[in-house]
Amino acid sequence: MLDYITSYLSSNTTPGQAGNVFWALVYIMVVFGGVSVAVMAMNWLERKALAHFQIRLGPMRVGPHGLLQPIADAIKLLTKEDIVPSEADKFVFWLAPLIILCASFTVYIVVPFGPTHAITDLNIGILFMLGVSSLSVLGVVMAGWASNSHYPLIGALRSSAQMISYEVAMGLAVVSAILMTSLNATGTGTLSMIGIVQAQQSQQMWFLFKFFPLGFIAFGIFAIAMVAETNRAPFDLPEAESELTAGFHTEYSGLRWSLFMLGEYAAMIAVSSIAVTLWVGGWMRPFPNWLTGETWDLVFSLIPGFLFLGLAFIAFIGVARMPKHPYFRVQTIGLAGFGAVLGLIGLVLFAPPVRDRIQDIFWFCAKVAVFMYLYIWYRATFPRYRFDQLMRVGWKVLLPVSIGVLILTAIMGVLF
Amino acid sequence: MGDQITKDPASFISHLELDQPDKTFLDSNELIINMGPQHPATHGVLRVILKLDGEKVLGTECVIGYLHRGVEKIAEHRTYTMFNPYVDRMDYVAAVSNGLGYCEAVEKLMNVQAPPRANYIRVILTELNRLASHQLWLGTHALDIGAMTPLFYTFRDREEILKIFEKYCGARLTTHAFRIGGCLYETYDGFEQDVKKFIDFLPPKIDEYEELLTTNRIWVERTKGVGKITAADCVALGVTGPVLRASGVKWDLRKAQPYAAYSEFDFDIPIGQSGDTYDRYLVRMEEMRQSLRIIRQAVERIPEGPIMAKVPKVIKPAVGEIYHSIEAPKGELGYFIVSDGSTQPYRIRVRPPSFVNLQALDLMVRGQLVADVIAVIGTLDIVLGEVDR
Amino acid sequence: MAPITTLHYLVVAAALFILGVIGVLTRRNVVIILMSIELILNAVNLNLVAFSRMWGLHGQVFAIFVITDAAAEAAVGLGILIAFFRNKETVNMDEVDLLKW
Amino acid sequence: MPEDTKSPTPPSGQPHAAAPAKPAVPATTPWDSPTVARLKSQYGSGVQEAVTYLGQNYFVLDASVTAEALRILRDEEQFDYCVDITATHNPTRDKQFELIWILYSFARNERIRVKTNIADGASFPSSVSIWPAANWLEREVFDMFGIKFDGHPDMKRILLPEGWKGHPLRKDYGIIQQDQEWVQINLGIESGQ
Amino acid sequence: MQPVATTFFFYFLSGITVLSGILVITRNNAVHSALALILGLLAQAGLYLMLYAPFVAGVQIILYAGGIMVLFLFVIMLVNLERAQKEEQFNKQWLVGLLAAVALGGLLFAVYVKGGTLFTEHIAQPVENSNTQQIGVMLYGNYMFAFEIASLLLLVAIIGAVVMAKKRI
Repeated sequence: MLDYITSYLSSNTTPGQAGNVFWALVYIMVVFGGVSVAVMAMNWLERKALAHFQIRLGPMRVGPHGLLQPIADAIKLLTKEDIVPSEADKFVFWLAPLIILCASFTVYIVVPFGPTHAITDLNIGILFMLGVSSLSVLGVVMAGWASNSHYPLIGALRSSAQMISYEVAMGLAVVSAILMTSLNATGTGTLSMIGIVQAQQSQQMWFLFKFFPLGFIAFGIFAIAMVAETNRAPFDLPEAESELTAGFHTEYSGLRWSLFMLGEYAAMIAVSSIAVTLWVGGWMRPFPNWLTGETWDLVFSLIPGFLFLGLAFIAFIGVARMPKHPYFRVQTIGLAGFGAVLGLIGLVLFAPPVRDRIQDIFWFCAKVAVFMYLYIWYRATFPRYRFDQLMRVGWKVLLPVSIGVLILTAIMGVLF
Repeated sequence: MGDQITKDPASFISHLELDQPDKTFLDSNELIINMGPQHPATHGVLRVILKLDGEKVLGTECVIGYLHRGVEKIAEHRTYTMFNPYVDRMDYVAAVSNGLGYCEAVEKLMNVQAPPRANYIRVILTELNRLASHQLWLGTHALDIGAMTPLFYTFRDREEILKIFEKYCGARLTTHAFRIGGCLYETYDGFEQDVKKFIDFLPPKIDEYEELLTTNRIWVERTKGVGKITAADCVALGVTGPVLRASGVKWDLRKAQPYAAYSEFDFDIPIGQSGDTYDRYLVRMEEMRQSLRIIRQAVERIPEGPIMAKVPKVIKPAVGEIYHSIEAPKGELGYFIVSDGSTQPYRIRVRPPSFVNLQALDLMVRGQLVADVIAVIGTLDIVLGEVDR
Repeated sequence: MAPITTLHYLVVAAALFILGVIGVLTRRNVVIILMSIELILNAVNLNLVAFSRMWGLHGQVFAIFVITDAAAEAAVGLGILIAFFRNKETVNMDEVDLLKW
Repeated sequence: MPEDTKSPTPPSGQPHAAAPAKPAVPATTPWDSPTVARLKSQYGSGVQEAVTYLGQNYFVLDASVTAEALRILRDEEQFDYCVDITATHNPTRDKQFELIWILYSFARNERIRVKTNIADGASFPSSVSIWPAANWLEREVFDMFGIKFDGHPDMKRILLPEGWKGHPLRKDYGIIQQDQEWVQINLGIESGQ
Repeated sequence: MQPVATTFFFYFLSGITVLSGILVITRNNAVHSALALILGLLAQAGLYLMLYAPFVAGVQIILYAGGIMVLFLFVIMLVNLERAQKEEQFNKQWLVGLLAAVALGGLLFAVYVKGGTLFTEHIAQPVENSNTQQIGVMLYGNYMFAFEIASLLLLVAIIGAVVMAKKRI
């Protein structure tokens, strides 16, 4: 049994491919736990960042700087009354949030946090991700229909039309990236998520800069389409607060509503990780071919530790700036503790064995975090598109452009 | 301008045939949706019944009156002085303008005139109030269209105006700043500095709002060509204020029939060309700048002197009637007062700009999409307190 | 348990096929009939893929073609359904008894 | 009507510094203009009064000619903007209701009022076909006074709910009066007060 | 990849497939039917995975479950079927249909029993790792013409669906 567990560690592959159930389960738990934590952190960060965009402070009361706000929210949502409209289709109403949640969490099976840090590496990885994430449309449609009310229905119709439309452009943009993976000696590409990153590694270039500006345009299309896919601003028509109150989840409350939110944020992280994998080099550290050599490797491997130490430092500044009043004592201690934990993590990350293992995961998460920040930035900046404009952008701009990019990429691939 | 209404008058009204049974999307293509009275984008308790063909609006019907408080009836049972605070509650985001219109109407009826210093104070406060009203409009309008951030920016800056109000008369929203015959309060120490500081403070902030919106592609797409209304239709429907000006009519009561001290100031009337939501946005933004110009002139030239005309303790206008209107932030705000010689008005009729402007909603949104209804309600800048009175 | 052979898959496919046939023959609702047709196509697909395990990838390629056909069929079928519903306000198969609208 | 005491004082000519303790009571003066002349030549005695009060001009027309005169005012005198339509209630008079149109001409920058008296229960031709703006304004007059407008496309209450009994701005309607029955049925409470 | 618990997963997935098939043809509410069908399709995608056909499984999920079934749900929501739900669900020839199905089932069963030996033991080398590449090569090689015809078919279907569903052309 112990052999079974340890044998994986010596193998150089993902637990799914190694067929090691134990490590697969461990990875599943770690990834899903990590994603749940990330969603909660994202919730807090979005509120804080958005607030600072809007010259507010955001949550400040629950914990130091509102750090415990997501937990308070979770408790509030869990204990809230769960209302099911009397005319609703109970079963479908119950099922819809679960489908969205499952769809957006299942895709993490193939997300490659590192060359071996994925639950499994499917041969059809990217296809699987697109397919499973497209299943969340079902949840949206079901939620809108089951609520038996006008606003959710319109929201669901809008949302499904939107998601289906942008899936097309998104798929074509993805195809042009996949096409780039086939530009090697054998001429065969791959759909595997790990394979795609490895292709970028072997071609010594992020696909973002491949055939400039083709890769860039394809990435841009994907970046727009992924915002639309996840129903976020400025494409948040299905949830357009001012028009449809809350779109397809108008009638949901409490726990079920929180499942929608959980699913939405998880989907955001998921599509961002697709973008990172396809165009921005996945787990690769910046400039792996330019800044080579031992020294640079060391420098880049120290960055995670320094980042956490920096965060710890910021936390301690916050501690120093806390009002010196008995009322704030608990908060001050809490923030200091938080800073200490961050610093400890930073120190642990300096340890050579940890440093080497955690690097890939760190760079992957850092890249995803940039996308997450973009999501927040969009939300603070842009007004909302109108439905016909949204459709026009999807079908008349993104789709032709993505087809053109695909054809040009193919031509370039043949020529060079 | 001045041209005949070529349209069929019936085309200004849509008939919804609400008694038809509600059908599915497909068979009749028609869907009746109730927007409001509890809806985040109807700015209060406006209920709009929308008849939709998919997302396209076939017709609307406004159901109003949820906030009806019978202000005109109350007026008949209050003395002239007692009624003064009530007018603040109509257009509660532009309470100072309301008070100005009422006080001037009663003064006119009594044939007295407020002293020049009072008039200058009135102009300063009213223009500050116009700024506050436009800022509130901008924030909520942008929020309706999905841009969250301007709301907070405008509220931050509106706060400065409210602080001046608070310092001047103790109230922030329903100020009751003016009295019949002038102003009750002399300006506080540092009033002029505060106002001057504010005038220097706001222009960069207006640039900031414009930076977020004016050239924002999505904003332009959402507002350009949306809710168009021609000048002829505006006149026919009695629409006034920025909506009329955005259609290209250079008409502002502050210039056309100057009241208070407006004839002494130099300012422009911004106009638009196409009468769409984007033009109305630009017109209001420019109006904010012009307001600042007026305030600057007023605060620099504010004369010394009494602030209250000689009015009797008990206000008892002679038998007669008067109509006086001012340019409120939303349009022409008129007061028609009939006096029977007693201490109480015999009848007060308020001509609310929002009420009349709201009539144009149907014409402006017909044939547009649901999302445009939101934009148009926002751009009409209605306040339900004033619509329902 | 016995190892799973191709025959096992074929039995499942046959069961699906029969269910689909029953659906097509007995239901009145056009939408459900269309869904039953999807069931039949899926049974075919399952057969093809099961055989492809025996004889190489041709079956899988065919399965992809069948899925393509299913998409086309669903699109046109549902289009007809919508047109029909708009004119007759019903989705019942046995009321489609006139060759005109 | 005690409005004949003192000579008229134009408000603009009055210096504010020297405002008298008791303001001069203004009086009506006859109003002379081409508009008045046109209407007078057209309707003769239909134009009951054409006067200026405090610098504001108004007509009092006979109810029978008013609708036509309004059209003439718009078509030929360029009063293209209907500012307001309202009414007052004078229970003591024979013709209880006074209907008031406030009109404005953009071309001439001039505001006038047209007034006419009608009896209780009488209806009046709607002016929606002249100014579409009259739509809601007339509905409000109907709502508040119970004056029906013939030919109005949508004559129903606007501020008060459908089915409310009584017209609040009539003088015989008390200030705390309400439609008890409506309140009980629709709001489910005993009284709205 | 080493398959794990193949037998269990086969019976589990095929059980779901058949059960959801039964639900599809028996539910009154078309939405429930569609949901059951989606479940069946997903289970079938699992079966494809077990048959070393990951690409078909992926296509099944992305096209069937994510595309076609959303279309179905869309249409069901558009044609408000509440009235249809209260009506008789099965037509008059249900007995005939049942008989036909039983006959068909008997036939298939007979074939399987008789031909049991035909289908047993010839398992080609599973080629999962390069499955997608091989299918791609085949699609653009052996089946080029069929592929083009399929794309033409899809084009015709798009135009046909638009023409059918449009109110006024």
